[in-house]
Amino acid sequence: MISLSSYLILGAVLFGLSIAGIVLNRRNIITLLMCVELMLLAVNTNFIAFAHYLNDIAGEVFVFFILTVAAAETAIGLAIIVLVYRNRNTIDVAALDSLKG
Amino acid sequence: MTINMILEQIVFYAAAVTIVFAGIMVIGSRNPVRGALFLVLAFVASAILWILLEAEFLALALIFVYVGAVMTLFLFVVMMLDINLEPMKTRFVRYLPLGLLVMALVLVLVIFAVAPQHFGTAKYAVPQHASASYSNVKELGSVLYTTYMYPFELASVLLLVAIIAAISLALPSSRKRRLQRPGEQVQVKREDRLRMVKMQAEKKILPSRKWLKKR
Amino acid sequence: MSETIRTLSLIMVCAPLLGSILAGLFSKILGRKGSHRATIGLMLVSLGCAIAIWILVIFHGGSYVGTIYVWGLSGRYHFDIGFMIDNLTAWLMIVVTFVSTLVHIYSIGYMADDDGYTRFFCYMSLFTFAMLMLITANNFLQLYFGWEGVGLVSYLLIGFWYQKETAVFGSLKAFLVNRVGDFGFIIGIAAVLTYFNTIDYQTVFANAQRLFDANTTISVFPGTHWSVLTVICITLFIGAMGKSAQMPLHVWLPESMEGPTPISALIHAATMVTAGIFMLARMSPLFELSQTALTLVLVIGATGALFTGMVGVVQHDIKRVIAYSTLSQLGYMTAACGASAFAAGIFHLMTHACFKALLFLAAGSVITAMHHEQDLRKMGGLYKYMPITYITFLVGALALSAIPPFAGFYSKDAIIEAVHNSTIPGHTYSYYCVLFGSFVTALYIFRAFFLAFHGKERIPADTKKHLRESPWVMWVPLIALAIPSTVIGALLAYPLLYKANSLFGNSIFVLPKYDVLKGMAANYHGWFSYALHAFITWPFWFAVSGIFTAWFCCWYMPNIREVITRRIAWFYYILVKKYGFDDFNQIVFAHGGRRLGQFFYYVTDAKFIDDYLVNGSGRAIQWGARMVRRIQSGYLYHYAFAMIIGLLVFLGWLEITDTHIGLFKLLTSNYFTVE
Amino acid sequence: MTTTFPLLSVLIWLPIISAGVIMMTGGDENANWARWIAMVASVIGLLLCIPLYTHFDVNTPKMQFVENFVWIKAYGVHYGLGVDGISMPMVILTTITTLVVVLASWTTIKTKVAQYMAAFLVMQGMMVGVFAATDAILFYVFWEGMLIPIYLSIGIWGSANRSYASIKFFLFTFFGSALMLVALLYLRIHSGSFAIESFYPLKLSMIVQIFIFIAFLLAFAVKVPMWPVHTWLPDAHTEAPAGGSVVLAALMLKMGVYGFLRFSLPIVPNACQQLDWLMIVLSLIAIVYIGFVAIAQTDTKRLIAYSSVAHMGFATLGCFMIYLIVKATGNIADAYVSLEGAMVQMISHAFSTGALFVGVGVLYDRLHTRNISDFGGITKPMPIFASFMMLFAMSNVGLPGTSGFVGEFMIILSSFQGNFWVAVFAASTLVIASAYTLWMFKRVFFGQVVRTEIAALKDISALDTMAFTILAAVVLLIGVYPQGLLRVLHASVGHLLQLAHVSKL
Repeated sequence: MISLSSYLILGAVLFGLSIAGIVLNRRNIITLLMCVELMLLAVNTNFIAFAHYLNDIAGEVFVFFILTVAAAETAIGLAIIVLVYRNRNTIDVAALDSLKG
Repeated sequence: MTINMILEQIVFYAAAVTIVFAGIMVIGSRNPVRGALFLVLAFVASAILWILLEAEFLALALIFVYVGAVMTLFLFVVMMLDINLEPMKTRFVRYLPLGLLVMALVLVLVIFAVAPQHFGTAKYAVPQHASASYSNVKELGSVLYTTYMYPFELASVLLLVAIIAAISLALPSSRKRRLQRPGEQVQVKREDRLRMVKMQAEKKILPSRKWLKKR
Repeated sequence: MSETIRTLSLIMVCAPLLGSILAGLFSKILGRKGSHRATIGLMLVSLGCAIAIWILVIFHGGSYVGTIYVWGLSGRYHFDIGFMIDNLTAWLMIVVTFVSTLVHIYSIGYMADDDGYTRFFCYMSLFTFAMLMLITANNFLQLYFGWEGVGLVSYLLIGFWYQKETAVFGSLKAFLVNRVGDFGFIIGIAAVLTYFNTIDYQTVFANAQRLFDANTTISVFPGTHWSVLTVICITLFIGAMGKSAQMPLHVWLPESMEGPTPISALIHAATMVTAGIFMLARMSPLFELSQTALTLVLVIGATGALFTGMVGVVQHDIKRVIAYSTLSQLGYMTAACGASAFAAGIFHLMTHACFKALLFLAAGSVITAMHHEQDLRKMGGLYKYMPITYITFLVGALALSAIPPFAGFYSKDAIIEAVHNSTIPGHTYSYYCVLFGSFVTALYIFRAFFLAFHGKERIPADTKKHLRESPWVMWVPLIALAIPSTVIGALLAYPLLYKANSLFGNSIFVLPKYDVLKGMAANYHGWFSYALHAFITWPFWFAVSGIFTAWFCCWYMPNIREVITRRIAWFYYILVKKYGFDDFNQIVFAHGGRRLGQFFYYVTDAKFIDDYLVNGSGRAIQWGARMVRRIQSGYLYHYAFAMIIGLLVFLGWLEITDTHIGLFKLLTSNYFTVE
Repeated sequence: MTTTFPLLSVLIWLPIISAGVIMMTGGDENANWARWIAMVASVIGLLLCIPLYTHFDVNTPKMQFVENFVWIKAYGVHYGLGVDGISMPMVILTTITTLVVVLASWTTIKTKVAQYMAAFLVMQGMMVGVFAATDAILFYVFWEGMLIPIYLSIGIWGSANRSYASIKFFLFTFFGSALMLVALLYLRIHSGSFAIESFYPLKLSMIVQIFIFIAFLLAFAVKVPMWPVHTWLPDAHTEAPAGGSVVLAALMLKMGVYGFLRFSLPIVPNACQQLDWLMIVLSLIAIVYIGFVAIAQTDTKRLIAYSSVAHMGFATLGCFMIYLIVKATGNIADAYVSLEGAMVQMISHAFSTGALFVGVGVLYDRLHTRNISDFGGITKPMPIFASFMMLFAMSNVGLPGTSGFVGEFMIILSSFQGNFWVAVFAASTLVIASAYTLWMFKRVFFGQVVRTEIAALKDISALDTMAFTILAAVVLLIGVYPQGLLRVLHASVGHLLQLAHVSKL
């Protein structure tokens, strides 16, 4: 008997881990992107758990869209990283502060 | 409790532990390549869980799309860029307490919210297993192409845009590569661009009387 | 007949205005001669009309009350320009036009070598116009118009020599102090409009009794219930205090002596300063109904009569002596009005106009002869050089000191007697003030007389060479004023004051219970016996002793003055300091006002509102923007961290308000459903 | 009365079109062309005002010379023009002021003459538009539109600190009017039309009225300006060129009071009645406190600017005393004096203060200073100028016979009917105004000639004399015969008073 709560707690743990990852790996933009992927995974798990337990397919539809968006995001994100590296010869986040006010 | 249930529980916990372990490794690994590989592990374990939740289509999509495409992209990029990783890791230890604190806060808050008294089996009974004729793909598809028609179309357009954007961004330009330094560029002053040179316009050019006399 | 009077009045009022415009705007074309000819000619027209009106009104019982044109019409109120020609006005217009004409003529000589010659004539005619508007008014609006108009010209004329700092200062002071009075005056007019619903004299006077009977009150301070009539009268009297230089608003008059001397004669002795007295007499139907106001008028007048006179004793400037004398005499007139002897007040106004104008013009004659030297200590023994001035000044001084049978005697004695017989509260104090005042009057004027015309010659040598009698344009007016200063008292005392049906007709209203003049009429048996009778009255002997003291101290034993001043140094100091009014005003009002203004400007306005509130809000936005800008560090992980913090807050908020059900609903509702 | 000839439209657009023509004259080499075109345009404007006055029916409060066309159909916006007794004098005032400005800046403006003249002609058109608009949006367009030329005139032709002053001016006035727009839109939603008259019969609850009142108050109080949002005025006046100061004083400030009369009183009468104490207190602060502030000034223009604030305090006092008066006497007819006094005060202030600003401009043009302490003894070299200035100073002081007296007299008299102490504080201006005006006059015009530059001054030119003569004539005319003005106001003021006393709860 696996309760809904178990899935949600697993999602929460995964989410917390990815947040910690963002905080810890603040300099490495690639790891940052991977943490974001992890975060999305946690959210997706929650969605699917809810969809299953509430017997509502809408949750799965959401996950479907999230996957789509995440794929697009990753593609663009990585392309930007490549571009940044090409222009500035680094992907150190600390060096990318031109937008500061 | 049937054997199936026990089996399910074993699968769930095994997968859960795998995911958490993989997650820790993703954020902790110094090498992005290894991190990406652990992420793949986390995805695969998640896919197992999703199958447990009868979302077969999405589980498979996760494997195909993420493990097959996205993570490959990651690995390509990581390997393509020659990144000096050492300075990036120096601050890892310094931020560890903060990271743990934030993680703890999130965990406490979320687990408090999703605690078994709210979402336990008592509140949300475990649903019956679907019949053998149930097709997750069919169910999802029937909703996706009717109720969620417009969002679906939108998502496809989004993907198209993303493809074009990614290509156009990463396309190597034919121009000579120029480095941008926006910070310095906005701070440029008139004096940097234009130098006023004081010239004595006439004095030196016209021969002075004295000079003439010498002649 | 009233149509004739109306036409004549219009001509009389407008002729000086026309003269003023001619002299003011067309002086280039007319030149100096043309200007004074035009103004004097038009003044003569005005004087002729005034005499004609006077004859019609006094001897043929004519009168005119009516509107000339509607000035403004608003709601149910109408504000008009109109004339009210009755006996009081008739007498006053004679005085005004007569003195004014003479002063015009005199000025030809006095101002002969001044740059602002035509300007001077322009101002004087303008003044006459305003003064005539004032006395012919049939409503408060026009009264106020004339009231302020004369104030303006007074301001312009005191500051006539605008390059002289003291003159400019004096003019400003005069205007401001007068404005304090006008402040009260306009409140009074407002009260009249409020409670009578009109500002026409006739309606107001007709309804005054009704208002009195109804016992209408006004609550000026919460909890007080003051009679409306008292409030009206007191506020109007504040106006009179300003214009007629009553204590404590008298401070401007001595300063006004900075103007040319003809002006001092015309404006600051004969006419303008008596406008307040005229107003009191005109408003007698109101003042009679308020005993409180009458008491105030009486006490203020009597106080001024004595105390300002005493200051005159210590002045060294010949014009200032006469100026303080004017203050003192105005006090007498006011006291007369306070004692309900309005006729006596007006009578004294008329005699005073003659002898005080005479004194000023004589003093002006001395000053011109002395090359604009006004200090009595640099004169002495002038009688040899300027006999006509000497005689006329003496006549004026005698009239001022109320020596029978000169004009001043009849009017002043009537006032002292009226105050003596009055039953209004404060009359005892006032009586002693005016009685002792007659000693002071004689003392200061004869002190000036002896110092200037007798005694040792203290004249600087170079002045002495040119010292001679003034030209005829200056001494003819002196004589023309000396004659009435001598005779009009005897001529007019009976018909104006004591006759049962006096020449003032019913233009002055006195309640029977206050009618002191009626009681005195019984003791009047012709001018000669009245003059004889004076020898057994106090005022006469006070005056004589004043003259004697002046003779003793200033001519016979001049050194004794030193001794006396040293003996009573503290008192002398008080007098020299003019009881400290000037210093008080300077410190409290002038400096205080400026300080307050500076405080308001630099602290409240510039610092608080402009700097803290206005620029402060700008700075606050800047500061806020700078703060927000700092958050925009540009570092990705800062933004990520901010998102996480936001998430935590959001989560915490959800926890606290226990809406995880709400969160759940949010997630499951169909946002993207296609209908 | 309607005429077939669109007089008001011509009065609005003729100056604006002439401004376009002037701009075509180009640079300063054709400055005289610019001057003459501006002069002709403003004289034509003034001449057009003659039929406006003579054909005006004083017996009706209705809008006259009405023009009405659909402008933006979708939102119900009309191009609606018309004048009543309140706005007609303001239109004439505008045209006279423009002529004076053109004359006064004939020689003083030497650079960008065409642009300067064009700015003021545009301003004239906009101002007439403000006073003549019967449609709220049209009103708002003109109201905001005229900010642009005056902003430019301060920012371009101003003196040293002009950019601060112009920005401050713009922000202050803009801040207020944004809220007014919100109020107008609210009213539009409830009335279904942007016609101002359609707002009048609208029923509004008290709380809504108070909100609308405050929105209007912020817009109009800034313009008037009332304490404590008055601080833009001294800065703007000080920095503006002479013409700008004149327009600011003579016209801009009037728009605030006009707004109170056209919007606040008839649209939200209950809120006005509820909050009239606030307006009275603010007005009295303007009269007394600002008077004292004016005493402390060391700069001539700033002093006159503060005196403007004090005088406009009278106008607002007159507008909002009506409730107290009617409460005290129980008769609406008594309130006429107060409201008409406010109108007269506005118009008179335009001329006397405008003239004083022109005068200071004349001095500034010759001596390049505005400090009182730099002057002294001006009368000696410039007697004609000094005489004119004395007249206007006296009008500023409120001397009977000048226009300044009429408004003050009527307002003090009628405010006594409402409350004794209000009248006392209002009347204190007699002393305070004369203190600051004449003290300044003394320091500037009297005394010894302290500097050689002053001794070398020449008296004013014929053109300046002409400008001053126009102003002096009006000042004296209103002072001696205000009935000519009052009779125009009467019907409209009566109508307004009725509207202001109808409860709309």
